Amino acid sequence: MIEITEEEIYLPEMIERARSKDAGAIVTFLGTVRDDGIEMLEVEAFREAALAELRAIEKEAMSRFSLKAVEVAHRTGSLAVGESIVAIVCSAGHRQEAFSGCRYIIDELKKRAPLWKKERGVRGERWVGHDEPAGK
Amino acid sequence: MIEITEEEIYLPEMIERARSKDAGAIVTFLGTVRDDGIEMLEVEAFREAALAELRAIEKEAMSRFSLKAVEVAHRTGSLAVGESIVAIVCSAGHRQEAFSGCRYIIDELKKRAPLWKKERGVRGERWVGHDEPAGK
Amino acid sequence: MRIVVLAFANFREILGKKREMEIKEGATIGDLLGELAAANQPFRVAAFDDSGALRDYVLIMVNRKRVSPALELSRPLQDGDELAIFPPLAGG
Amino acid sequence: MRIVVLAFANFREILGKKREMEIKEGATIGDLLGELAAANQPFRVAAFDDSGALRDYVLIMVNRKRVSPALELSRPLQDGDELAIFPPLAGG
Repeated sequence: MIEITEEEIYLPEMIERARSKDAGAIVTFLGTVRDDGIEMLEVEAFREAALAELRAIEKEAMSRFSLKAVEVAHRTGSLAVGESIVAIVCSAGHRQEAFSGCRYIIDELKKRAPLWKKERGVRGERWVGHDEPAGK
Repeated sequence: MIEITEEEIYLPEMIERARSKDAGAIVTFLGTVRDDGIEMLEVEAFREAALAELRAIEKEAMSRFSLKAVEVAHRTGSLAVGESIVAIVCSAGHRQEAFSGCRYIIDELKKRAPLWKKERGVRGERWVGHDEPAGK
Repeated sequence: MRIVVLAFANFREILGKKREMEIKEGATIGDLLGELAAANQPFRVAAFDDSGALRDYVLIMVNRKRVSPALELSRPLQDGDELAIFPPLAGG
Repeated sequence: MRIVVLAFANFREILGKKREMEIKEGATIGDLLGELAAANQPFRVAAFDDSGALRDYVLIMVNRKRVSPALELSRPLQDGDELAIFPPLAGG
């Protein structure tokens, strides 16, 4: 299941959905809000385009790494330090495939899915990943 | 926390223990019983030696990959298809470290920790990982 | 013709999340961005440099497909197109 | 002197999990394995090949440290040592 959600991510259910008789390995990536002088993180999505991109990435990962199941959940909205931003679960017959698949999905998600993060903290606010435009 | 246990592994608690303000990434490996014509898997440990080896591996991983937290649980006893044999959770500032640390720990565990598995299934019984001695 | 304009992240803060614009038949992606810039000084400063060239960090999708600003600013839009404007991606 | 012998996996099935053995002062790792083999035919067949050499898949720990059968069979044991016998590892 692929989802972009305002609700808290509940990883245990995702892992249970990925568990299967023909899987010997389940690898999970959880991205959490790290305290770099941050108070809150705002996450914004171009929802329809991000879902389409995540479905494309899932399909690529399934076939490249012979995955048995893929689960992706990306949170949007206001997150506190320690909360989960993104969770990815990949199951496969063997651990090499599950690790590679999970790594592939998070790397591609970061490159390709239209999602943005704004840090609110002690040093003010900033959008992550690019210099502030001169006009702001 | 490092443990070798007869009880079912409860991964969500391990992940919550690994979550921290200075961690941005938590990577989890879960090894499960794959159905290769298996009915049950028996897992046996040289418990004291395996715990010592797992603590050594944890220490190496913490320092090599700057991990914030490591959790390892290895199950012993009779396991059914789909059940968890081993769970490893690594948290780190960034995802590269968390992935590398988790991968390192499972690879070293398989090479170095005195643990054994016996498959019971449709083709009879066999100890995993070595040819049967002539006398059996 | 009518174009739906979506904006995200810092561009949403300047332009609002969604608006519908009426532009003349045959107008290009560049024409639409020019109209937005003419009507909105903060957007002009954020999106264009002093020589009037689109800044590198301005990313564009038309109908949820990325377009290359370097090559496709002169591409004509169609009635009903959805154009999205956003900065470099930073999910996960 | 007294040695605690632990066995795991297929060797546990043959030898039992734990036994205490009395062996003569100065006896080596090889001496102890030889005594076990002399007393237990299935162990002899499982652990030694036809030429009497220890099979490669027999792994040994003394006091929870791996010893190299190729180099250390002639190492003397000490009173109270714990010797563990097991096949190649297969955890995880």
